[in-house]
Amino acid sequence: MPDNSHSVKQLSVQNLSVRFPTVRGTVCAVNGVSFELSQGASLGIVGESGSGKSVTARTLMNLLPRSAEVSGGVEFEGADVRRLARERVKHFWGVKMAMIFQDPMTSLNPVKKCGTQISETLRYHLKRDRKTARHEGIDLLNLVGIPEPKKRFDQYPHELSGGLRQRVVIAMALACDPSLLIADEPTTAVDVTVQKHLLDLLDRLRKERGMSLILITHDLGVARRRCDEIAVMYAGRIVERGKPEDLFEDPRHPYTDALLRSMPRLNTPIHSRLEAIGGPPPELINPTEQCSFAPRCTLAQADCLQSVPQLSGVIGMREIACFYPANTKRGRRALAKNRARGKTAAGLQMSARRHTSG
Amino acid sequence: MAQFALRRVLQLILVFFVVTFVAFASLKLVGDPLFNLVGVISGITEEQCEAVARGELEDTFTSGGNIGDCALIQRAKAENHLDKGVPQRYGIWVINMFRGDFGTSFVNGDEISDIIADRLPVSVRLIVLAQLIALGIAVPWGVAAAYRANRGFDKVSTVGSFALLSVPNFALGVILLYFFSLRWQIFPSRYENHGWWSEFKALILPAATLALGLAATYQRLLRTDLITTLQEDFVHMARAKGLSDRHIMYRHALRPSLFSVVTVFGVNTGALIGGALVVEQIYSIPGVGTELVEAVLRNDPPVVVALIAVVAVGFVLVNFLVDLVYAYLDPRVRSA
Amino acid sequence: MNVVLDEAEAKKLGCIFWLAVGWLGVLVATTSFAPLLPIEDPSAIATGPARSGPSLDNWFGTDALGRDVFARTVYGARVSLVVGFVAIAFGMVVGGTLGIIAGYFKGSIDLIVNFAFFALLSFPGLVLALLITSTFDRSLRTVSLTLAVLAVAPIGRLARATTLLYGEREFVQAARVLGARHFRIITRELLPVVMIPMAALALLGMGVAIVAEGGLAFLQLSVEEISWGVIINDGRGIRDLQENPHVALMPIAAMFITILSLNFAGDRLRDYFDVRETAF
Amino acid sequence: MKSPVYCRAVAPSASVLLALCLVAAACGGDSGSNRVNNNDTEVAVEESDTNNTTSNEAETVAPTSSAPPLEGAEEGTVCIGAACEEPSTDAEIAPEPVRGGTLRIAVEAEADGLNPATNNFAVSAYSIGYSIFDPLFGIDSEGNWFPFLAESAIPVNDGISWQVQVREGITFHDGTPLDADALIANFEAMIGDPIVSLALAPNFPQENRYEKIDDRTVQYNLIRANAHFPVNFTSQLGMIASPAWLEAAAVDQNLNQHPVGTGPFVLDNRTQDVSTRVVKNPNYWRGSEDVYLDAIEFFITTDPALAAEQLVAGDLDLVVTSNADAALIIGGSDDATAVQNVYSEENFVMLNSQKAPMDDIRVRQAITFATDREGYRDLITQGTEPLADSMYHPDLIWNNPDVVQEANMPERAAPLVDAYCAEFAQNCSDGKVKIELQFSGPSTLQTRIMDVLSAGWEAYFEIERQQLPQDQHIVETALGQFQVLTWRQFGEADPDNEVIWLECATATGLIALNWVRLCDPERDALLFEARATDDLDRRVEIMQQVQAEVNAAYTYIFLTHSNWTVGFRNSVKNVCGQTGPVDKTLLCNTQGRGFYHNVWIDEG
Repeated sequence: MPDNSHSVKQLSVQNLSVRFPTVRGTVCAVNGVSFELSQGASLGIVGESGSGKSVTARTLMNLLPRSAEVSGGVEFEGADVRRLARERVKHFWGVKMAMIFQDPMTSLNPVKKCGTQISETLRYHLKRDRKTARHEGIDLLNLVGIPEPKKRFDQYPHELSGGLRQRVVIAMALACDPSLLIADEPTTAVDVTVQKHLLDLLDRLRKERGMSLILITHDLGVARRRCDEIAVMYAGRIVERGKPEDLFEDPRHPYTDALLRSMPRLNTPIHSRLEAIGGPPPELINPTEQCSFAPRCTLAQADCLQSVPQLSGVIGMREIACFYPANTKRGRRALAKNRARGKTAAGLQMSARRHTSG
Repeated sequence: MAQFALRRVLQLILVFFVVTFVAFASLKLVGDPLFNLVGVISGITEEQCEAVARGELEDTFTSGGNIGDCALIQRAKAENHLDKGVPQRYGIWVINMFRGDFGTSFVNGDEISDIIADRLPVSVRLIVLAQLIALGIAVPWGVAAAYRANRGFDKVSTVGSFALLSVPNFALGVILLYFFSLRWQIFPSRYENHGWWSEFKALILPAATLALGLAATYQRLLRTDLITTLQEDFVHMARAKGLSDRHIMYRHALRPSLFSVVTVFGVNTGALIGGALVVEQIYSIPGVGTELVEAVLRNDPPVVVALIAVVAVGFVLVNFLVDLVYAYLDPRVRSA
Repeated sequence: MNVVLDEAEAKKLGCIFWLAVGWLGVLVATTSFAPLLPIEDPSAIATGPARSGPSLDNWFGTDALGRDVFARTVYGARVSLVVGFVAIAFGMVVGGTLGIIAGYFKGSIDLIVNFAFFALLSFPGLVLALLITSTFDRSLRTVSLTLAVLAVAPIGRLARATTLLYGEREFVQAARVLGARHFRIITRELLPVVMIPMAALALLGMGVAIVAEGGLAFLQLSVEEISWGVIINDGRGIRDLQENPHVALMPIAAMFITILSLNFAGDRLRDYFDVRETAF
Repeated sequence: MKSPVYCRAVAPSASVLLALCLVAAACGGDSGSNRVNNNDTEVAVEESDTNNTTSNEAETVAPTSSAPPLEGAEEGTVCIGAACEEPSTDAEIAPEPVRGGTLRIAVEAEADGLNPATNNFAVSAYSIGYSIFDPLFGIDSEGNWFPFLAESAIPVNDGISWQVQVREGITFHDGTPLDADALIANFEAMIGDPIVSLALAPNFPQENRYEKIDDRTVQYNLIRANAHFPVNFTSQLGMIASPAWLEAAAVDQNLNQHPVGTGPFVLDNRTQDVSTRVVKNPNYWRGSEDVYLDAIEFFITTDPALAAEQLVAGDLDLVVTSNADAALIIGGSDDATAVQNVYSEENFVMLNSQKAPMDDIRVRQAITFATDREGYRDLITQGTEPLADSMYHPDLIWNNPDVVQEANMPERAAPLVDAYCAEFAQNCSDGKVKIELQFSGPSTLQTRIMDVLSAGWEAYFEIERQQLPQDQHIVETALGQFQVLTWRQFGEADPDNEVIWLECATATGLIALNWVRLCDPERDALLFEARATDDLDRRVEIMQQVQAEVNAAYTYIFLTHSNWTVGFRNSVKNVCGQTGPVDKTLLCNTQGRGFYHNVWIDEG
């Protein structure tokens, strides 16, 4: 059994940047992302689509298209992951590190039996013979809580429900007993009821197997209970990082704040409007040197448009990248200033109806 | 599935009747098959026959003479039902057909069933070989092109496939024959069948002639579908599982990308049964296509109709097989 | 494996497209004004020594009867292009109409039309052409119409499939709900969208028709006029290939470049309008 | 290149006589020709003018009157290639034959059947036919007939009747004995066939055509005296088939594909349009040791040039062709030898004297004058064939050198056309005579021929081309439904065999073998006089007169003498050393009708 303590550093990402050259310009998908993950810990990466969370995950999994330009360092259990990728090392991804995807409907090959897709990994990486692989595959299906695993093993994905399919995907990812599992929006495509079951399953498996988990989601709520730590990403940067409780109780980055406001909560009045985040989505192509959230930020000031705020510690484990953090004095002042002006420094109209974050 | 099969069988029967009837009706227009039955005297008209009967005209040949040539014409017409209308003849033909009697050639009295038994296997072997070569080229080619879509190799191969698509197969056939058989004498220049090896050697060039164009077609289709498939999540999933690119291309992406290829494969195979005739002609291959052309040009209606029927049935059958292949390729089709 | 496809690139017609269109344009212009150009009479024999190679007098050399291959190739293009164009135009009008009607009204009309297409396809194409040309005559009209008949089914099937696809789309449904008449829906709503893939296919189909004409010429059943197929057939005898290969190769090259242009143009057009390659 | 089909369709239907013409015409230079009589004279003959040169030993054999008609034969038969030095006409001197092996021969068209009594034999059928059937009479290397299956042939009643006796003890492949009844059965089958009889019937009366004299002797009764009757039975008409098989084949047409004769080879297998294989007959009546080859395989290769290339490439052993391309390919190869023969039929344009505007001799003259023969020779035959001035090659004794084809003098055509058009404006347009040029197709070669001929005529004639399928072309020709077309015939070694195309009897009626339908009773009288006489000088005199009259009628525009080429790989030996019974060497390269039993293959 792997060491269950959280103190052993397993994954370290240093200043990771990913760029895609296109005809229209370079897309800066990830800009200097750094984080660490301890053995057996779980990290939630939260952000809207295009925030670079999936690209980060794919970088770890070596799933980027060839055209991607990657810089920075990724170290996993002492190994330089990017070098492994360059050297086309086999039996690393899928063995040490595994990943599951958002849509169980599409992440299973429709023309292959579920069982084959699981045992394939075993046979490919661990050189199991057909029979052993089958046994282990059925065990895995059993492990992820699929009823009648023997029958399911020989069924095609389209014969299974969405929830079951995602369990198959999880079984597939777990086949080689990876020490890190990256789950990219694992529950987005399934019912809310199924969602909980799946998250519970992941949680359970993580704990049982001492496996680390990176949970990528656009839904802060999903990350809240399941993660030891949450990193909020916006426009390819981590804008805020901290323990889930802290983040939820006391969001500091205006983006985190806005995200929370856009989330339905038990304690919000039933008929109150959920807030959408206004303004244009971030410009990823040839971004200018400014805080990328500034155009949408109700707190944005002139200096937000001058330079990029760096991630820095606030208290303890908490880090944010903002000149005018919300729920702080600076932030409140900035908001008041903008409100008085009727618009932010980036030109965003301050809507009258808008709740303040002051 | 049963309903599906039933519909296919119905379609088969309908196509059979429509195609053979059209062939029958249009053949009525083609020349005079009498020539093959009675020779030059077939040119004698009924009016002339009547005039001979009345003694107004000399008989066909003044010295020696073949008195009764007109009777001979009438008899030949009656024996071969040429004096009847198209629907009637068609009816007779169909009834005989279902009795297993395809009739005989007007020209040489050969049993048409023998002709089919002689010709069809050759054509089928040629087509199968051509398709195998085409797929053998197209699949790795398409995979390689899609693997690095829009990169150097893909761009070069796109030009290459278009070039292949644009070479008329008769030109290709003549060029290949000229160089590989006659100049360099690598392959025999004449069809021969002394055992499978000699036939195989004789069929390679014609098959290659057919295959190169097909390969380009398949490559284009496969490449497009593969590029689409490669953007599917399950491909990312497979990569995330750490499988090698090769494994993913062939074991995961290929099968779901074969639909267009299979469809065109079916259409082509059907069309090739009778459509390879130019290539068969160039390489003097005694296949269905050659025989069809010959039969049309020598006014041998029973042979033409029978062969067209064979081709049409073959076309429908192959397309039926293609449906089965769909079911193999995609389990979702099976349960649908 | 490219996850992110460069869509911007696919949305340009590209220089190859314009090159192809340029060649076709030059070809059409040259052949249209061929009689005005200072070239030999294509059927005049002994314009130079027989079977001589390319020279200043005879750019493409001469054939077995001493006819000027360049003049023949230019005049041959006229017939080949006309055959290709007529065949496809007819195929588009007839096949397109039938296909759209079938795809739009569905039901029994669709069943019948689709079956007719299927039956047409199951008839070996060249054999059908052979039957027709050996029955009637080998005039340009007959040959063009014969190939036109062959073009009906593939074009019709595409039109039908496209109509079926778009028939369910909102803009058509909306028109229906608004009470537009069938004719209006078909001509105003469906025709424009169906025309695009059909036009792309038509370009490719023209190439197919030109080759098919060559195939007929190979069986010596094509037009009596000079066409590329006729010239190639005339020059494809074994000895002609040895002694004067240019007779066959020059028109083959012209045909090749033309078909290549049609294919490229059609393909780029199809990409441009984002039409999937279809099975035809 | 020819496609396979066209020559083939012809074969079943036309009469033997028709066939020879039709193949000639329809397939032009690219297909073989077929002739009734084999006494061609292309091979060198020593004696040049002696009459009655019978070299037959058997005293019962009647002397032949088919005199060697050559004066300087060497020019006619040309051998090109490495194998030429080999003594080709004398098997005795030749090196020891290598036994065994299979000879691969290309034939240009498939025979629709191999029944000499019902199928019409073209070259390909002859090639296969002579391996399976022996003829009643053969033609020796000196051009004289000799008894083959027959023991003797004796004229009675001044040649109005002939008694033919067959050899003793010969049986067919199926065991049936060869006797008088077999001869009668064959004769009955042929005369009863509507097609084959066209070649036979004109020479026989309606009644009492034959009498059985004894078990081995049949007397044939003719319509008029013929001093050269046996030559008629050297061709298809002389091939004797098993009477039992003939009877069965009359009922089951398919049996025509499985011939039964007495020949040196027995049919092994046959795939229509692909190949026919015959194997050595172990019980051959002349002794199977005289048959060197184990088997012969005949392949249908419809494109003669391709066949020639295949020969050069080693995929074939022997090719018989009259195609210029093929001849040039074979001639240009070091691996093959060609034996060429230009004493064959003439290629000519034929004008129907019964159809307007060709019924007017001025138009016939005009088109003759306007014809570009040199263009035809240079562009179509590529110089492989010499220009022809009349129905006789200049080397033949029948030829009168003063009879010359008038062509390439277009200036003389203009006034004739003007005069005609002034009179018959309805047949003219723009001062040109409207004519219909009929040809058989589709055929590249035929189209080229039409292009070359039209180029010469265009100034005076408005030409409408009519391409017809070969069968229709023949029908219309036989029925006289044509104006102008190209054809190939004449060049018979014995001009007696040309009577059928010239006599009045065949010039009228629905079907006319005198295609141009020109009847001249005086000419008939001359022809029959020549037929009945043994006097060579008189015959030469008559035929030269006929020759001049034929040219003066302007119904034929002679173009070239066709050139028959037998090409074979250098490993193929003794092609011209085929022997018949009684120590006769058979005439070589008789327009493709080969005997191959004494050929051997020596790869060394």
